[in-house]
Amino acid sequence: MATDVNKKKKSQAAAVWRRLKKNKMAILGLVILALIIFFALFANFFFDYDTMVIQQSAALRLKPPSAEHWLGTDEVGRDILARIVHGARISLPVAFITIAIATVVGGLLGAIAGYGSKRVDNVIMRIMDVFLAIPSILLSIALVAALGTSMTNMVLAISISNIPPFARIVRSAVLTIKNEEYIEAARAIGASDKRIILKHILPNCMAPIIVQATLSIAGSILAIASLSFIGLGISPPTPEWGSMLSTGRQYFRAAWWVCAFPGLAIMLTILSLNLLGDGLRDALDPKLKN
Amino acid sequence: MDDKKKLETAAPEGSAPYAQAPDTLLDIRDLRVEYHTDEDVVYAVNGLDLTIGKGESLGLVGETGAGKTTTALSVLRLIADPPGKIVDGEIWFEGENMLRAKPGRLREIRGSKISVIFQDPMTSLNPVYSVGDQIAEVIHQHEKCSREEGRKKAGDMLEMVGIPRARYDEYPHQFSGGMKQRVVIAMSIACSPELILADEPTTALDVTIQAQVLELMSELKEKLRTSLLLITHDLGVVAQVCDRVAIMYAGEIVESGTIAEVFDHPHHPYTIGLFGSIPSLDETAEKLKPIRGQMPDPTVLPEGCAFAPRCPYAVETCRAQRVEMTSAGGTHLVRCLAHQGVFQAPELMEEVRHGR
Amino acid sequence: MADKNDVILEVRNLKKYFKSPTGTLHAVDGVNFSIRKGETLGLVGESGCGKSTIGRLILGLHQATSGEILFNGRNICEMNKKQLHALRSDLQIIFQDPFSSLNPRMSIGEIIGEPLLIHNKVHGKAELNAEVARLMDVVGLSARLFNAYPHELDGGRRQRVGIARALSLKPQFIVCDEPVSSLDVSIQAQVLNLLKDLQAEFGLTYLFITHDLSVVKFFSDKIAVMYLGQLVETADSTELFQNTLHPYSQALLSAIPAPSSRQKMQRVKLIGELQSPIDPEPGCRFAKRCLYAKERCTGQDLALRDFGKGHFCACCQAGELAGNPNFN
Amino acid sequence: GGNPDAGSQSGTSGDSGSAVKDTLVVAVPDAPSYMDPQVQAAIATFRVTTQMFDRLVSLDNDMNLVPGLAESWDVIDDKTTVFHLRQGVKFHNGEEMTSEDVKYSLERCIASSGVNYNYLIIDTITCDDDYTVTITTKEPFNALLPRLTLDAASIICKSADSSPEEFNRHPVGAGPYKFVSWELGGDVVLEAFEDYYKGAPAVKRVIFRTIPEAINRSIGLETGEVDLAYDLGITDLESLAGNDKVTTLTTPSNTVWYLGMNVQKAPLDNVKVRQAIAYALNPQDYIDIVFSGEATLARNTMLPAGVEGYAPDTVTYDYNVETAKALLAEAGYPDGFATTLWCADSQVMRDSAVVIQEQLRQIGINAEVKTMEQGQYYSETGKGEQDLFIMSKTSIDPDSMLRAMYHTEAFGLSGNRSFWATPETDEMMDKASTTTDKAEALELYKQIQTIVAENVPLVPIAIEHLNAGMQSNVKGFGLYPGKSHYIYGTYFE
Amino acid sequence: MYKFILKRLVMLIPVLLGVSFIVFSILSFTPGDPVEMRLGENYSEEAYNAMREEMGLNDPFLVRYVKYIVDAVQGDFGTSYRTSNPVVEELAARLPNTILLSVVAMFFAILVGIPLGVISATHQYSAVDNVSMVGALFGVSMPNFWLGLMLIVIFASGLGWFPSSNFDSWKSIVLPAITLSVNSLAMITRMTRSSMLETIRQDYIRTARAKGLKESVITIKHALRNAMIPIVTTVGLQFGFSLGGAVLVETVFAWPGIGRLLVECIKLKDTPVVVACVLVLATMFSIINLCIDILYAFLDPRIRAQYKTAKR
Ligand SMILES: Nc1ncnc2c1ncn2[C@@H]1O[C@H](COP(=O)(O)OP(=O)(O)OP(=O)(O)O)[C@@H](O)[C@H]1O
Ligand SMILES: Nc1ncnc2c1ncn2[C@@H]1O[C@H](COP(=O)(O)OP(=O)(O)OP(=O)(O)O)[C@@H](O)[C@H]1O
Ligand SMILES: [Mg+2]
Ligand SMILES: [Mg+2]
Repeated sequence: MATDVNKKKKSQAAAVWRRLKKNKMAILGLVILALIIFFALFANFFFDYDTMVIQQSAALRLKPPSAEHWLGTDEVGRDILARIVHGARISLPVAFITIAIATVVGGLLGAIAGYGSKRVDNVIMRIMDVFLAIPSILLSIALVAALGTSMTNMVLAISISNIPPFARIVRSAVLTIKNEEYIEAARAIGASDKRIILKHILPNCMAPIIVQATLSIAGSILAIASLSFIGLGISPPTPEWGSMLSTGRQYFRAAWWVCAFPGLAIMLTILSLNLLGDGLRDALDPKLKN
Repeated sequence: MDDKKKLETAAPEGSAPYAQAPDTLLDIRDLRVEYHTDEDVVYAVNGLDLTIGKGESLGLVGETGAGKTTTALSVLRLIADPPGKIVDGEIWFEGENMLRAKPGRLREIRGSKISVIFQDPMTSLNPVYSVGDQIAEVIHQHEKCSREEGRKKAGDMLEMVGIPRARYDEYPHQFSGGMKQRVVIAMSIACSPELILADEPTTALDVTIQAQVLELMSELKEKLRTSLLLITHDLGVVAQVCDRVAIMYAGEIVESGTIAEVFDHPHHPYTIGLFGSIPSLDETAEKLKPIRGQMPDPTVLPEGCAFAPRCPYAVETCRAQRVEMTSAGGTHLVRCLAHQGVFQAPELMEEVRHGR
Repeated sequence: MADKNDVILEVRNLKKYFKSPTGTLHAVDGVNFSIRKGETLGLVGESGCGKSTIGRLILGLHQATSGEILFNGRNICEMNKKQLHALRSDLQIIFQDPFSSLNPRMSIGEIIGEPLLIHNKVHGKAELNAEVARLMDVVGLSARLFNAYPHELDGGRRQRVGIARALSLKPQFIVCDEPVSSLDVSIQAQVLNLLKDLQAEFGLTYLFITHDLSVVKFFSDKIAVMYLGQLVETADSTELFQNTLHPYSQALLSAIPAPSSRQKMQRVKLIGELQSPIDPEPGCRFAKRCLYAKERCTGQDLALRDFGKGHFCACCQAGELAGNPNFN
Repeated sequence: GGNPDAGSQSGTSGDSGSAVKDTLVVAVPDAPSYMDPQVQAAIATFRVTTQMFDRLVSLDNDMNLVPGLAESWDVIDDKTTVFHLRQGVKFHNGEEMTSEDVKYSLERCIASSGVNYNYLIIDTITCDDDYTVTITTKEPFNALLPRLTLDAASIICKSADSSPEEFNRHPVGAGPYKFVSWELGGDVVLEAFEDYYKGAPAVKRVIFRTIPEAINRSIGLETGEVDLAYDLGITDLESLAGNDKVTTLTTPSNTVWYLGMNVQKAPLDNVKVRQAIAYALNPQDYIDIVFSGEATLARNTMLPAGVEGYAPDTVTYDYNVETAKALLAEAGYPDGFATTLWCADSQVMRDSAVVIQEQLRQIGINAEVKTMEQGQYYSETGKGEQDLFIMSKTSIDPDSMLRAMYHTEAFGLSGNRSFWATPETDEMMDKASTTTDKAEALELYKQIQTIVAENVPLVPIAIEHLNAGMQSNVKGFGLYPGKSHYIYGTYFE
Repeated sequence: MYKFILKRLVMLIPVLLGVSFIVFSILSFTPGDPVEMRLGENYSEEAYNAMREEMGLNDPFLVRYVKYIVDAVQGDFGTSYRTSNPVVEELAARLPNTILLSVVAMFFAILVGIPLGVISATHQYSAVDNVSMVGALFGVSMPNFWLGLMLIVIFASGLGWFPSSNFDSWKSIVLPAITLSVNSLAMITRMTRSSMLETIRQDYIRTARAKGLKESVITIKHALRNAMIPIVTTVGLQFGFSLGGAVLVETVFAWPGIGRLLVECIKLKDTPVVVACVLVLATMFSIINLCIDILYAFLDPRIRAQYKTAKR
């Protein structure tokens, strides 16, 4: 608007942040996520790994929540809160790494498919179709079960199953942006293809990529938990939310807290990412907002 | 809710500041509409007065964002709420205040007594139903008739606007822009309304098609004797189709009168600027005489005359006080202090006298 | 015709076809025209008749199917990447939509300065900023908008940014693809005045694409009327308005509603609507909508015929129709 | 097999009125893969097939040897045994069982690679007449009878075995229940065999239903949708104890859990290291955590308490971190070392791994847990890739247990995954299994147990308990320590 | 249209070949040996070799793959390494259960999700809207295996209203279906809402209102029909997810479906069963997508027209 120029100058990112700030739910998500990350970062400060996370005690088995153990203890007498806090140190980095990989690889494939020739597009997208035809959780399960359970394999499996959706989204974003008039304008002033992709196309398809990434991190956390739940997770005694749930479930009736809290932790994390993702979607694309 | 009382006690003939024809069909008084967005309040319409007589066609002209569409939508209370809100005013139609009508009554009026033609024919038809059915729908809504009768009547309407009946079952995407707009027109006249609100009905169309559609509308107007509120920003269109014209700026009418009155001797500096901005086909000017500056930000409207910041003749007084409409002879009304003699603007007067 | 040395751009038998699922789309189908230095050629026609495609072809943004575009005597259609790149400094374009033609992620300063960077016209940031500031001043943008983003600007200012970007390389020739049709009348007048001033100041040549005949008359020295990928009439602008030869031009002119209380529209009726440019039949493309169409109008393609005074028309009945009571 | 004295019970209380249920729904944790007991040694299969097939001899729930399809037997010499078959025994298809069926069944068992490892000792099987069968072994062997009680030695109807696929789909035996239907992954339905030679079973229909989650089996019991459930969660047992509609049973099994150490790998090749590990383990804590206290201490022998030759505490390693550390230091590892601890992906194994990992950590041994799928686990550990590993072994006779764990011939897949053996112990084992002198055999077994306990190629930790829960109106059911419990004898009240 | 369907079905062939190839290679080139899995705890070398030969595992990878595909095309998907049963029988026993579960869950999700989304959109910012959106957020965020456990404890163990595992009555499907449907339900609700919000801002809705139509007619006839395309897309995607999600839910509820079988078989390297299973799932998923595309054509004449032109 004409008079806007009198106001403080704002970059695009600042404008997004300003819109995001208005969205109470998104901020709630951000706060929860920040807290989770904070506790994950400083987990060792709150709960010593050796003495609180993996130290067992037959005497402390399955104690209900109390002043000492806020969320109770598990089947080998470890503090559940400590394990949940330390569990975030697994779930979050793994999720972030998988999505980083998927974003880069999928984004690159998508960009090549979208900007490249029809044949390249066809080849890439048909391969993606094949992967998309297998439910992603099954693909992860198959890969992990086949490769063996380890952190690396889990990262690999979840990354692979996340690549096709990214490729698809980036491709369609590139395809739309490719036809924008400002791309033509850039070509008219003699910009090279490289410059067009880097300076004009990519910055403009960041919005769907960021949104997809945020929501995929949520999906990835769920996938990690799911894999652990069916016994394909990270090896013990590493605290991992899904495996806590999985081992806890046989004691579930006698000791509800062993399952309830890890599940809540997963849910809260996913919830915060979803809130943030929704908020980012609205903030990045004001059109979608009413 | 103190305006409630006002609305109830106000008589339809009320005390408008201007003479009002006895056969007034639509009378809008002091209409105020706001849009409340997350960040700001947009003052879209600010105390707008407007009348349309029976069988009369009025052109409402103004630039983007002047509040034209908002005005038209307010008549049928079609403003999206949220974010839109009609905060004040009265809209009298055949002795009824539309702003106080019950939802049921409103629905009876919509489409049968007052109908609308929207700006963009590409989007104002529902893409998933056949055009014929969409016309028949409005007929079934307001008239008791069988399926066959409805179908027949809708077919008649199509033919009336020059589309063969055979295309009844086709879908909007199979029609060109001009044809779609004709379908919308057919829909709007299907129940023989007394008033048609046409919101930029030809802006989205090509010149030759635009001419066809305008011609069709003029024809229908003659034939059906309906009143027409034609919204546009094209002064040419108004000149060709309308009896009277009202110039709108920043949510209010700044000048109104018959075509001859306004077009031959525009009074308001804004109107004069508008005429100066359009290249003429008749004379070859080296330069145009555009109005400087832009439309005001509708969230922070100027205190006094909204046009003052852009007006070459404006003086301090203009920025200080709200200006009322005053007569400039005949039915010609203008909202300008210079014309009320509050201050002297000899160059303006010269321009006015010179006319076009 | 005009002195050959004066001609900056000449288009010869230019064709551009697109493949579509339903057939071949003849977007531009054998177009010839030339523009002299410092002149403005107005190109008018209905939506989809191929105006923008011609503009893009001239800029080398599309590869022509056949034909030649001679710019200062060199054929653009046969240029390689490097030559095209160099050509950008002489040949620029202003787009119709000031909203979608500016990258929303770049600030005004970056947008205007980008061509300078790409073509290494400036050395150092200071020089770049100074040049951008100068350009902004030329088009009447206030300097404080340097760091603003396009979405913070209104249409008129955005279009000025587009103009500044086009001017930055100091081109000789600018294609204006409907630069004012999305603007309000008062803003439109401001931008038109600006373009005229710039032409006077820098001796620019314009190809001015529009569908608004009153604008084109005001702005152009010569006018070319286009219908379904072909030119149907070209003439000096006053000549065209006074002595319209082609029934389509006639219809176009008559369709303009005059903003006057005295002059009522006398529309020349056209039958039906614009046809599809996909696999058109040979013969006069306009015949199907033409009131005067005769048998001989169809069957064979028509070329522009010279009617003197630089007036060309592609109607086989051109000149004969003058007596027709409906005509003029 | 069958509970030898169950027949009379079912006879008296089986039909006390029409109101009494006669369908028993049994919840089992794993789906059977086969209906043929001679394909694979899988407990999920045996739990069903044991109801359909009888063996020549059986063990009752108290591990006593009782006659089965063989009424009696004569041990001719240390290699030859003659079995006298019961006459008039009918297969489910109405045919009478003869010595031909027995010969056929046992030969079929020996030919089946999945189950034959216990029977390769058998040399010949001959039919002397319709009701007499003679079995000779390649070497003198005194544990033949217990081997013949195993489910793999089930007697099947020869004429019904037209092809393995066909037999798997329509198994025919002479057991108390006959096959009705098998929904893959779902219910197995069995029906009472009225002509069963010990008398018709009281429960007329048995449905085995796979419910993998222990918690779901308990809930099924509570809601009354299953009548009998095997292998309940131990914590659930406690809560079920308070429910008077449900009764629970527990009994020690013949399954011993141990921590294996691959002695071919450093530093586990050092006996001091192994002993240090033995001292570092706290079996009671292990039992408390892994089995919620519901298990018996193994007391340094791999033989379960009920089995002949059981010699506990020949050498003791009482939990002592200090001793363990000292031994480690002696062995040259004062700061401990890093190693791997392998386990298969089952609840008990995973839990065990976690507990042992933690206990070892106390003496500075850092064991990384490697979990893998069961089949893979068995084969990989058979190849000797592992360092430490957790495993269990079930046995009903000393020979099969000790031979599998400590004999050179059992290296790798056959059971000796620690790869520890000495010619001396090998010889002792061979001698013990061939001697006919029971006292001598027992003495040899005791000596063997002492030697292996000193060398600790593996640390026996706990003897698992078996459990089951049932509706209170289900009577007559007992737990068989070999895990494949008999339904015959069970009745509704 | 038929041509379009045919074309899509033909396109399915390379996808299925790709899927089978991927799964086949995953199972072949990773550690683990189906023979070992089958032989269990104790076995001999000879037994191993004999079984390997019997299972045809001595051929090179490509030969095995081609053999499998050639047989599969003729309807023979081999026999399970695990149980020696024909794979077709293994699937036939479980597939209906999974389909039943997924269909019931999706049905529930659609029947509840769409109306809820519509109401939320038409009553934006109302209490109903807020409640259902918060609910939907939780629904999206909830791990379904965890929800399953919660439901078991509350409704099966606590209240005893529904059984907790596979039993015969209709009641037994209630908990698993709800568990499986929660994510989809939430997604559908959210998508319906946002799609409806988008549609009710369209000009033709204003046109419909200007005709004097009732709000309910406008909402259902004019808005919902146009909003259906993204909703239907979501439903299709969710169907795919629910087929995947069934793996976990089937584990929690002991539902004898294909998902549980698949997990078991992957672990046991039962390649014939796994490949067949995944092929079946991929085919189902693709066919659902095809149905969705056909549904698009029913919903939107513009898409119908595209299919028609594609035909030529
Ligand atoms: N839904 C809305 N939310 C917020 N602001 C709105 C909304 N609709 C209109 N406005 C604002 O109200 C003012 C008047 O809008 P309106 O559409 O009535 O103008 P108009 O004269 O019809 O313009 P145009 O010629 O572009 O159609 C504008 O400033 C516009 O930005
Ligand atoms: N890249 C393209 N691929 C396929 N068809 C195209 C392409 N660009 C243009 N066309 C087609 O070519 C024809 C001419 O298009 P063009 O944009 O030149 O028309 P125009 O006269 O500029 O119309 P408008 O006034 O709407 O801008 C149209 O039918 C258009 O659909
Ligand atoms: Mg408007
Ligand atoms: Mg164009």
